[in-house]
Amino acid sequence: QKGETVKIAWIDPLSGLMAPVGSNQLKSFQFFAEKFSKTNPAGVKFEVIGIDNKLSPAESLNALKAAMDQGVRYITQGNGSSVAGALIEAVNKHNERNPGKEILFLNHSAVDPDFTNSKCSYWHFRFDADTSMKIEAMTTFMKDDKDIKKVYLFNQNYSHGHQVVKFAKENIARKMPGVQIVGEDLHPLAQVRDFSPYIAKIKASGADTVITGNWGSDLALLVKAANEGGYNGKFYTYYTGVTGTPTALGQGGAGRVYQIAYGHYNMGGQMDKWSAEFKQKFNDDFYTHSVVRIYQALGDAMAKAKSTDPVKVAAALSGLKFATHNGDVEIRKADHQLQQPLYMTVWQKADKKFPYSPENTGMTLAPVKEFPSYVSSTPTSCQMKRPG
Amino acid sequence: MSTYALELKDLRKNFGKTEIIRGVNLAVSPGERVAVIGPNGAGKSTLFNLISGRFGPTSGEILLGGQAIQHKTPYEINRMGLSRSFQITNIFPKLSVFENLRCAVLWSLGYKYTFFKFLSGLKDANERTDQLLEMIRLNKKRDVLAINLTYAEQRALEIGVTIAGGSDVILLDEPTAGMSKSETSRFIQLIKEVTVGKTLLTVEHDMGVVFGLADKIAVVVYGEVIAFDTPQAVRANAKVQEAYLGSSVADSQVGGH
Amino acid sequence: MAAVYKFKPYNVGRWVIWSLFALVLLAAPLVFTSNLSVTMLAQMGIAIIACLSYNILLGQGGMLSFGHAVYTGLGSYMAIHALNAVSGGKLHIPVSLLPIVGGVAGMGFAILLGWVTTRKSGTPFAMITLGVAELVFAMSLMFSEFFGGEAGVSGNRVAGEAFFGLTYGPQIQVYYLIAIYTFVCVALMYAFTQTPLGRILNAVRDNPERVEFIGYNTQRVRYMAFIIAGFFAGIAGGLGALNFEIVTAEVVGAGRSGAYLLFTFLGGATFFFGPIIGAILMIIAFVLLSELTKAWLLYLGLVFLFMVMYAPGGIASLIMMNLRVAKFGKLRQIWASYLGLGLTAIVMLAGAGAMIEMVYHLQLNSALGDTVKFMGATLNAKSLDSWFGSAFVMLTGLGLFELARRQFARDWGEIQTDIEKEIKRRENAA
Amino acid sequence: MEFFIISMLNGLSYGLLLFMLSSGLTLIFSMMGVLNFAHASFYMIGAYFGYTLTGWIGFWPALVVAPLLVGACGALFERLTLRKVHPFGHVPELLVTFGLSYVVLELVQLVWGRTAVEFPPPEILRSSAFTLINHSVNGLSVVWGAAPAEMCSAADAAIRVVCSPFPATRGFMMLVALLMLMSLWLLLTRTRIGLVIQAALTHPEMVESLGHNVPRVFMLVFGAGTGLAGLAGVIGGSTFVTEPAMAATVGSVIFVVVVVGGMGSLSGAFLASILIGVIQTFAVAIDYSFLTLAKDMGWALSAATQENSFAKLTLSQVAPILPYLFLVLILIFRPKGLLGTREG
Amino acid sequence: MLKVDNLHAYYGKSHVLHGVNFEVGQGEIVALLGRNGSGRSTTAKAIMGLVDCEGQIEWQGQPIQGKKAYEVAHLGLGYVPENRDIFPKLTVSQNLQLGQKSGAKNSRWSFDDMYALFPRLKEREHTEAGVLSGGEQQMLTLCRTLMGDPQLIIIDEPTEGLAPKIVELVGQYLQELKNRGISVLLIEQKLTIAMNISDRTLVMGHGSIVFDGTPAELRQNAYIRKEWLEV
Ligand SMILES: Nc1ncnc2c1ncn2[C@@H]1O[C@H](COP(=O)(O)OP(=O)(O)OP(=O)(O)O)[C@@H](O)[C@H]1O
Ligand SMILES: Nc1ncnc2c1ncn2[C@@H]1O[C@H](COP(=O)(O)OP(=O)(O)OP(=O)(O)O)[C@@H](O)[C@H]1O
Ligand SMILES: CC(C)C[C@H](N)C(=O)O
Ligand SMILES: [Mg+2]
Ligand SMILES: [Mg+2]
Repeated sequence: QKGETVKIAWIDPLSGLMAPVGSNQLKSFQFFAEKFSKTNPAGVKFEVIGIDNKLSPAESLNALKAAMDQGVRYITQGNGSSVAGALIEAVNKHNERNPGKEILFLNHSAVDPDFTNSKCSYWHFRFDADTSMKIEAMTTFMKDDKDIKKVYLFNQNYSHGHQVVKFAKENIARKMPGVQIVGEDLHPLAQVRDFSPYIAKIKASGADTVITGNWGSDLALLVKAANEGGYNGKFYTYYTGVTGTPTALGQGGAGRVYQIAYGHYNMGGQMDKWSAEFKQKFNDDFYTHSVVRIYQALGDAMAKAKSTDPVKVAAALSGLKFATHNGDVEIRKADHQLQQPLYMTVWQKADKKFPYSPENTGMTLAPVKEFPSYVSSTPTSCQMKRPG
Repeated sequence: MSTYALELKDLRKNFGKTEIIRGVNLAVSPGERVAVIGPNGAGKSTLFNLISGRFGPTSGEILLGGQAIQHKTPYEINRMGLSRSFQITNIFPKLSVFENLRCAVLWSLGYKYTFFKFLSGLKDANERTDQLLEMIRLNKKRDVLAINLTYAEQRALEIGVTIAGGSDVILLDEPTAGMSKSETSRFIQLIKEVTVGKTLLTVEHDMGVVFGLADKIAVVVYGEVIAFDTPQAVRANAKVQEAYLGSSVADSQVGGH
Repeated sequence: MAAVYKFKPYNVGRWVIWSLFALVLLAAPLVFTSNLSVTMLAQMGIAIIACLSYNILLGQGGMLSFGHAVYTGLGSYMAIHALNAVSGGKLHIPVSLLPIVGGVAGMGFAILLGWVTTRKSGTPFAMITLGVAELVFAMSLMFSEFFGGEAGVSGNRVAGEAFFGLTYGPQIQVYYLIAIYTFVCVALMYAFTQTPLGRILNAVRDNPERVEFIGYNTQRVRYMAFIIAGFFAGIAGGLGALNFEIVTAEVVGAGRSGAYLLFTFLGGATFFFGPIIGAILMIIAFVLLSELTKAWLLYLGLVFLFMVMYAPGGIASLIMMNLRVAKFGKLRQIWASYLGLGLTAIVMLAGAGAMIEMVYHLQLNSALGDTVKFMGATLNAKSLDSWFGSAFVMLTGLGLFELARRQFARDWGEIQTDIEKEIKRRENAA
Repeated sequence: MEFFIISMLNGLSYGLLLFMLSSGLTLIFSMMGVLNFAHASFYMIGAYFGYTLTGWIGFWPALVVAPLLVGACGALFERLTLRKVHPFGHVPELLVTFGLSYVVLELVQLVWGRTAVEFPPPEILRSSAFTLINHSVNGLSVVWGAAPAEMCSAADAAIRVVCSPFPATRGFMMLVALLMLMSLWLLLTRTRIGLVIQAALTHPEMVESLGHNVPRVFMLVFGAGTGLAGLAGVIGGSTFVTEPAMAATVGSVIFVVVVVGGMGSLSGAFLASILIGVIQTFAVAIDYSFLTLAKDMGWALSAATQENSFAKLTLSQVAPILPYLFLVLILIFRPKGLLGTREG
Repeated sequence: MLKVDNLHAYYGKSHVLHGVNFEVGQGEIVALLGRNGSGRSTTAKAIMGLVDCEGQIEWQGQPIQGKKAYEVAHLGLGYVPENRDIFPKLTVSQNLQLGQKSGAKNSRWSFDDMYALFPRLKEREHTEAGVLSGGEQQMLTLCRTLMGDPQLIIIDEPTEGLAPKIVELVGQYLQELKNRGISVLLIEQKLTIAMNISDRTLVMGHGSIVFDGTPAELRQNAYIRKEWLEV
């Protein structure tokens, strides 16, 4: 396999609402393809083919076809669980109908727990942490904060938001008996421009904490409206660090906005060097750390399988343990969910200790707690169909 | 049982506060040719609009062949056998002359909302359309789009579309407006031809036409019918003289023809 | 009074055209064999049905709808649910007939929703369709039982008994299924234009008021046309469901409706075959153009703007105009002009394109190096040379193009005058 | 109570922003018969111009200059494209603006990037216009500007104090919208230009033969309409967010406003904007669904129905689509719109 | 005052006027006669700059061909089109108001003059013009143009659709215009009126002027009448 070129099709949005996030991530993939082509143990060369799916499942299937025409056997995607779901189905069907031409799906960011539970697939590997894991870690952190008495669940009305609500309720009931859920809202995805009515409602409910899986403008505008509307509660979020939100947050929300994720802007060591280089090169922030994990895992698995054939690589990936810059991680054999540490961070002024400032806001996400893999790990109901 | 083809009983119409038609009574026997004359703004076109269902009357009755039609829609009235032309040409600009006429023919031949038969297979409709083309002398322009016709040709087509459905009662609103004398006389000939045996109501200002065409004349003044009689009697009617014809013009126009 | 009209049962030209159409459908996947091109061909077939059905409203009925995707989309949903019922053994119909299910669904929804929409015409009609479309789209995200939320509903078309060995597993089989449907639907929709209702629909478009005075209820005419359009839209939707095996909310979205409108118009709403061209372009634009260049939306918008301004009859009208010229044997007089026009346009567009691509590159990909590949040339987005070069190419192109355009306009004008004279002459001779 | 007042004000201010947008659209539609699909795009351009100009010349000058520039762009667009397609009829006109909306979106992204830009309102508008203080003992009171922290907290744990600040940006937005309403009304009723354009709508040649320069008037109207959108853009962009998606999100709502209000009726647009703003704001606050309704009525529901997403749907979740529902109902029952006079 | 020389006009590709020559003098009523479709309305439109044309049109010694319609109107030409073209959504008085030119000084004609001319219009003052009867609309157009205070007025078939009594009235008023020093180019179908009130008659046939002379001369010229006016 040495010297072979491994083509990875990146199927994510480059136009429309999610285009900023998409182009950031494509850059990440390209950036690290170059890096890992030099250093991976299998000695392969990675090549990323970016295809715009316009955030549409149907277009993604076109993209898949286009990728296959170019001899691609590995695809990656992450923006939008709906697209991921469609791709999992399509890959399953394709692999079933075209033995010998199998394709692997490396999911970098789609977090619907179903993909590693009821809809789990042998051909799908997730490198992000799913919603259940993130909530697990989040509530573990929150339960130590005695100021939290009344929680409001505020989410986008689509599957990701629904999952956040579901798991948040479950976890709060389990771990934080004294805490009351005083309200719950599902608002339409990326349509609301004025969140003040919602803020008025949240205030009226008396909530001191808001849990939200919102991302993009839905998060930025929410916090902005909260600042203007005189709401002083805390926000527990998923995606504070993602393109666009830091700018919109600006100085507001310092100390009140938390993020749970499998990485952050001040990881230290090699990660910081890369971030700096990335920033210097693209004038953009690197936050999709799963990209690094994907290349690491692929390199290791290909070395182990001594092949780039997806079937063999899949077998090697399943259950693969590998070392990363922040400890060892494992792709759980049962459901192909990467087990990795999670980090709770808070939005605050960048300082000497935590200097990295996304989007040059002068602010940063400072880590407040790290959760080792076992804390956030959640059980799986996956009954995986394995080939052969 | 009424024997009238068309009968108006105390018909009234208000636009906002103004009463435009103020109690019109009129009875037209089958086969009669009636010219409706009157000063500008007297309500002639409005009368036609009421009869043909374009407007609903404020009060009163309209009977077509004995049946009340004052609350019916234009297409229902048309299906009952009344058809009209417009003072301002009102045809289908982007269809050919042939298609204009064929559309007007279809309903009466029973091809209602048909979508399982080809037009080209409708022998009866196509033959009738060709006859019409001949009648209004537009067969040379058969495939020309109506919008590309000259004014006079458009007027002819307007009449063609009106008579195409074979209605028994025909209303023509100033059919010869904007035509030269020669064309007018040709046109009157045409109207006479195509309305043989039919009841005809026509609005006209050209007294030549009126006296040449009509069996009876209805004079509408200020929303009322002030006279309804034979041409001779109307011409002699002093009230009409004063209200409409104006002595000198009446003479020269009538005499001129 | 001899009838001038002659009934021609065998119209040779027509036979040739339809046979050619069938042949193209048949042979296309043999020429374009890659995975992507076969899917694209399949999608073109679907788009052709959808755009033609849209044109029943726009071109034939003068109804500007902003919500046609509602009917294609709901057709898709019904078809995919039916497909799942078939796989689940709850329903026993061959997969080949599922598009009809979509069609019936599309028709059903058209009967239901069309009843309100077609009561109005003109701008109110357009606005109601916009409102209905927004409503249906919003609902699609709210009623996840039926619409499957934003993940959509997926199915597996390899279901039920294989029909003569057709499993519809391989894409090519699906393509031929779509091709057959396309041929039949196009034929049926063409036939519709030749029926009394089809013609009255044209009359309603031109002058609804007068239609009332020749015995037809315009609302009824619009309603029936709407239902028929809904049926064919539904078939397109059903085929889409089989082709993608997944149906998501975007199929009822405003973007889709807008695309139908845009491309039907681009193709040419005034001619029957216009939307077919539009449909083909639509797939090429969405699938290929977006691959080739990041600026595809900009190009699309600009092309559309210029088309509306300079060729409001769409591509079809351009073709027809040239056919007319050809018919009078004058194409030879103008081909040199065309050539000049084409060449200078290419030069101009190459320059403009290079600059647009460089700007996009600077915006989106600057980090990947400064070089852009464009039409075989390598440009450096940060070097003045490239910019001056492109600007120079563009301006030269523009200048030459203007000259060529003037020449062309003259030639074209002359030819039209000649043709006009010729027609007059023939008319007089006749 | 303070919830009601704040919500009402939120609703009104949102409604007034809608009005700022729809007034331009109405102006253009009523005078030229053109449904400007790109109207929201001009709103977006306004926001971006405002953003850039603020960087150069400060917010207040930008507030004046940006709308003028947008208006000039609009006039230029009218001059170069709309005028060309005018003879072809209204559908091509609409389609040209439709195409323009694509182009503008791309151009904006090219120039300013694909993410939101930071366009804060000026210092003076950044604080609160006034603050409502609900004191569980002293009752409701109002303080101009931001309330000092000590007024919003009580030493005694038993006393509950809630401060609800009302942002100054929103107050400013309301003010500008009302001024705009006034001046538009004056323009339309006190000038002859309105008449000229209405007449030119149907008989442009005749108006020209009477000695009026019709093309220039059309250009001015289009420029004025888009300029208004630009003004709304500067204010809306700094109050909410300036991003490439901002056109799409208000785009269809303003059409709803214009249609519900009655095409071409300025007062109708005003009424409809306010109505939609207020209704939408209050709907958000109501967590009422068929399920709760059924419970209140004492109906027993099966478990399956309880899980049905339709039954579970709350009013607050459907709030964003209420305008469209409103639109369809209005068009069915009152096709002229609330205050409209014509149907077509 | 108005001098038309070798005027050619086209609708798209169809050549309608083939070299028209005539003059209209100060305070003169000139009748332009001819059959339907002979090109009289087109001549009017060409003068007003509403159709593409070639040739010379001089107005008070100044060439005006190629000027926009509103520029021509500002130079003092008034035009009453044959299809009336009232503004249907505006009221009668608003229609009249639009007849006044922007920035014009005091016109020779006031609203009251117009209402005195046609009392019927006064009655319908605040009605939407679109619902007026054909004849009322005709009166309105005439008045509207007069409000612009033209020095020469081109009237295309003013009596079309008017009751005989009103026709007579219009004839009188045209005479009245002439007395006030306004020139009139009258396009007519009805020979009688045209002959009665005009100082000079032009006969148009197939896009050019085939006769130019006094009404009396025309009366005597049976050939012209037969060939170009009657059929
Ligand atoms: N829809 C309407 N609303 C208000 N007034 C109307 C309407 N339609 C007609 N009128 C008025 O009714 C009167 C009669 O108009 P109508 O068109 O019937 O006259 P007419 O007799 O046909 O005249 P003409 O011979 O000039 O065509 C006119 O004064 C006109 O202004
Ligand atoms: N818009 C147009 N497009 C093409 N041809 C036209 C147009 N208007 C008029 N024509 C043609 O130009 C010729 C002259 O028309 P014009 O209207 O000047 O005649 P006219 O003498 O005023 O006759 P009428 O008595 O019908 O008013 C006619 O053959 C007519 O068909
Ligand atoms: C990249 C993320 C903002 C997308 C999100 N994880 C989703 O599932 O939709
Ligand atoms: Mg009349
Ligand atoms: Mg004429």
